[in-house]
Amino acid sequence: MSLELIRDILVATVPLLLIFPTLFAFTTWLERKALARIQNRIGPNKVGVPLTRYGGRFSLFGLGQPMADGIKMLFKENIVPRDADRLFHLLAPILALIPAMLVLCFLPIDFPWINNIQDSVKAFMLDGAVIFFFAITGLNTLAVFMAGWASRNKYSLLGGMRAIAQMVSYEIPLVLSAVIVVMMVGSLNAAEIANAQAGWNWFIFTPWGLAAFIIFFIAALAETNRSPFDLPEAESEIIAGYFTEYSGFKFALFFLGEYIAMFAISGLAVTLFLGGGAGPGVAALPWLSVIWFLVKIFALIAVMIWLRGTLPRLRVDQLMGFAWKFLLPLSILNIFIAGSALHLLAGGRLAGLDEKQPILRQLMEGANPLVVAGLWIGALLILYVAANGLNQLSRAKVRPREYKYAE
Amino acid sequence: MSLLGGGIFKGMAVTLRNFVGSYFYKDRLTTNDYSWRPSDKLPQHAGEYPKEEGEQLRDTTTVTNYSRNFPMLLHDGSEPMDTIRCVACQICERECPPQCIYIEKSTEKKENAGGKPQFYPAKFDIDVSVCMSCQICVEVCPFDAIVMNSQFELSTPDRFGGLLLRRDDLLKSNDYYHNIHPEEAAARDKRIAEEKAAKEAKKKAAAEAARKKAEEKAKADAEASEGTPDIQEDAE
Amino acid sequence: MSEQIAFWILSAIAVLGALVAVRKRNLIHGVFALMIFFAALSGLFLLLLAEFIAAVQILVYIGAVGILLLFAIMLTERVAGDDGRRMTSRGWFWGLVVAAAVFVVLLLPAIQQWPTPEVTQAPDPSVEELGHKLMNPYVMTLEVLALLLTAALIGAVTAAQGMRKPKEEGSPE
Amino acid sequence: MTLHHYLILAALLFCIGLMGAFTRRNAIVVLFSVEIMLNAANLNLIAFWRYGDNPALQHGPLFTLFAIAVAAAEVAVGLALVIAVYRHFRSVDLEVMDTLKEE
Repeated sequence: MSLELIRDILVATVPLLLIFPTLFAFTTWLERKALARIQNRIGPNKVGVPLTRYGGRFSLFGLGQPMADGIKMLFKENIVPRDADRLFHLLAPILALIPAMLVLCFLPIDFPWINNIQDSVKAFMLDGAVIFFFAITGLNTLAVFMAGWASRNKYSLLGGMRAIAQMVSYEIPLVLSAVIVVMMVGSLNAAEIANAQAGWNWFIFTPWGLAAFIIFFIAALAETNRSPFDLPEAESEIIAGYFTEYSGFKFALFFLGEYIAMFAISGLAVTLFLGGGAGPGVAALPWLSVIWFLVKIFALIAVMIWLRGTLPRLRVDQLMGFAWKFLLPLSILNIFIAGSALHLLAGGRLAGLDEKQPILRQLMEGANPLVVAGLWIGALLILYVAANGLNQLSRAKVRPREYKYAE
Repeated sequence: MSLLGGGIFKGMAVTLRNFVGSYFYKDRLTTNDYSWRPSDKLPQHAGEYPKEEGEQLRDTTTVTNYSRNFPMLLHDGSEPMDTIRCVACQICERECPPQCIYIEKSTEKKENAGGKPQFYPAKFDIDVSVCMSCQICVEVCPFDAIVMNSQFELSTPDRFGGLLLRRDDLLKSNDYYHNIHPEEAAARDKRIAEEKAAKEAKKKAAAEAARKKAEEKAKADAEASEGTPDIQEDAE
Repeated sequence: MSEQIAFWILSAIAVLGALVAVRKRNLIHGVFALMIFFAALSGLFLLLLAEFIAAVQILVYIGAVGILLLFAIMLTERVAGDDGRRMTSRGWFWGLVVAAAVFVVLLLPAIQQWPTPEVTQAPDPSVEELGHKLMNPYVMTLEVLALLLTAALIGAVTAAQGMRKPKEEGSPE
Repeated sequence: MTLHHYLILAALLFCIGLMGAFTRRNAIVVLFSVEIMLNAANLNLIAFWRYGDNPALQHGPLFTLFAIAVAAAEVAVGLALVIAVYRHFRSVDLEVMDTLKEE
C-alpha cells in the first residue's frame, strides 16, 4: 500500500466527513426555524456568541443553537436500561451512522481537490455505484431494528418493527423509480448518469422522469423516516420509537445519522433526476458545480421540512397500503411507459443508435417537438388516470362515521 | 372529482402563507421571547406578564398565557404559622390524582386562626413538577385552606429539589390571594363569612333551644321534685 | 500487499462470523453475526473484482434475507435462546465427525499442486458487460428465475398464512 | 493471493455451515447454516471465474447471480415453512417435529 494511495483516500473522504456534519448542524437550525415560522413562532434565537456574557445580545438569529445542542448532547448522562443488551445498545447508533456516511461517497460531487486523485479511490466512478448506494442504504434498517430490540422496551421494539416494515416496503418503489434513469443512461455509474444530463437534459424534464422523481421523493421521505412517514418514531403513539431509550451522545449519533441519510438520499435524487452538479455558469467556473449540487440538495431538504410542517402522520395500514397498492404499481407502469416511449421515439432507429452514448440525449436531440409534447400529455394522462384508479381501489373501505351526540 | 393529491398542495399553500406572513405581520407572531420581558411590541391579546421581577399581576381570569397555576396554602394573619387554615386532615393528599402532595401531621395541637386548638401540618410538600393543576385539592378542602396560586418564572437550575415546594414556600396570606384573584377571593371570603354566620346562628339557635329545654326541664323538675331537694342538688 | 492484508482480515471475519452464527444461543445475536459473515463475503467478492455480485450480496443477503430471518425469529421462539434446554441435536457428535470429514475431502483437491502461480490478469469488471449477457444470451434464464421468485413468493405467503380449517359443525368453541 | 486461498476458505466456511446444520436443533439456525454453505459455494464460483481462463465471459458472476436469486427464494419458502410448523407444534425444535401424521 503506497503512501499516495493513503493520501488519496484521505483527500477523498475526510472533506466529506467534515462538510456534511457541519451542514447537518446548520440544517437542524434551519428546520427548527422554518417549522417555527410555519407555526407562527420565532424558533431558536437566544444562543449567540459563546463564552461571552452578552452572547445572547449578538445571537445572529440563534445560529449558535446547533453548537449548544451538540455540547449539551455530549455532556448528557448516558442511560442504558438495566435489562438492555448492552453491546447492541452501544452498536446500534454507530451502525445507524456508518451506512449513511458511507453512501455519501457515491454522490458525484466534483470537489476541486478530487480531480487530482486517482480514479480507483473515487467511489462514484464505481461501475455499480447506484446499486451500491441502495444496498448500503438498506443497512439502516438493521440499525433501527438493533436499537429497538436492544432497548428492551416495548415501544422501542414496536418502533423497530414498524421501521423495518416501512423501509423494506418503500425500498421497492425507490429502486424501481431509479431504474428508469438507469434504463435511459444505460449505466449504473453515478458520474456517467450525472454527465448524461448535461445541458439541461435533466431527467425531471421528461414525463416519465417527472413521475419517477415524484415517486422517488415520496419513497425517500419514507426511507428516511421523515414526516408524514415518521411512524417509527411517532412520538404521540410510541414515545420516540426505536430511540426511546437513548440519551446523550448515542441519541446525537442517531440524529446525525438520520440527517446524513437525508442528505445522501437527496443527493441521489439530485444525481438521478436533477442533473447532478449541472447549472448555469458551471462551464466557466468548474467549482460552481459543487455549489449547485449542494443548493439542489438543500432545495429538496427545504421541501422535506415544508412537508413536515404541513402533513399529519399516516396510519400504519395506510402507510403499507400506499407503498404496495399505489406506489409500486405506478412505478412499474412508469417503467413500462418509459420503455414504450423510448421505442416510439426511436422508431426503427434503436438499432442505429450509438450504444456507448446515453440513449436519452440522442433521442432528445433528434426528436420532433410535436411528438415530444404528445408524449408528455399522453404519459402524464395515463399515469394520472392510473393513479386515480389506484387511489379509488386502495382506499380503505371505512364505514362513514356516525355522530351520536353531535346534533 | 377533485385533483388527486390536491389537498397536499392546499395544505402546503397554507403553511407557506404562515411562513411568509410571520415575517411581515406582527399579529401573526403571537408568541413572545419568553425569557425576556415583553416589550410594548407585544400584541394585546397575548396575555399579561409582570413588567418587573416579583411584581404581582391583578388578574381576574384564573389563567393568563404565561402563568402557571399550582396550589398554595392560605393563612389569615401576619404570622403564617399562627393563622394557618390547614389542619392537616390529609383529604387533599388522598384525593390528589398524580399524588404530588405529601403531608405529615403535627403531634400536638396548636391554636389556629379561629383560636381553637387544632393539628397543623408539620410538613406539607407539593411536587409541582408532578402537579397537573387540576384543582381537585381546592375543591375537596373543607377549610378553604388550599387555593390555586398563579406564578410566573418557575424555572430552576436545581434538578431535584427546585420544583419541590415546601410548606413555607406554599404559605401565602389571604391578602395576596385577594391581590391575584380578587373576584374569586371575595366570593370565597363571602361564602366563608356566610357559612360562619349560618353556623353561629345555628349555634345560637341550638344554644337557645338547649337553654329553653333546660329551663323547661328545670321547671318541670322543680315542679316534680319540690319535696326532694337532695336529688336536684345531686343532679347539678 | 494491501490485497493480502484485506484477504486475511476479511476471511478471519467471515470464519468468525460463521462460527458465532452457528454456535450462539441467542438467535438475534446469531443473525447479526451471520450478517457480519455476509458483509465479509461481500468484501471478498470485491477483492475478486466482482463488484456487482458484492452489491447484490449486500442487497439480497443483508437487506432481505437477514431481515426475513429477524422477522421469523420474532414470530416464533423466545429470542433469548432455548433457556436451559439442550442446544445441540441428538447426533451432534456424528455431525461434527461428518463435517470434519467433508472438510478433509474438500481440502485434498484444493491443496494439490499447492503453490499455484498468482494470476495478475484482471478480468474486465464491467457491469455493463454483465447486463448485456443477462439480456442477451441468458434472458430465458432470467425469465425463469423471475417466475421462480414469483412462485416462491406466492408459496411462502400461502404456507405462512396457514390453512384455515373449516369450522366443524357443533364443535365447542 | 492464489486460487487455493479462496478454495480453502470456501471449504472451511462450507464445513462450518455443515456443522451448524448437523448439530443444532433450532430450525432457524439450520436455515442459517444452509445459507452459509450456499455462500461458501458462491465464493468458490467467483474465485474460479477470477482465476479461470476466460474471465471476460462473465460466467462466474452470472452463475452466482442465479444462485443468489434461488437462495433468496429458498429462504423465503423455508421461513414460511418454519412459521407454519411453529404454528402447528408451537416449537421450532427439529426433534419435536418427527412425526409424519397429524397428532
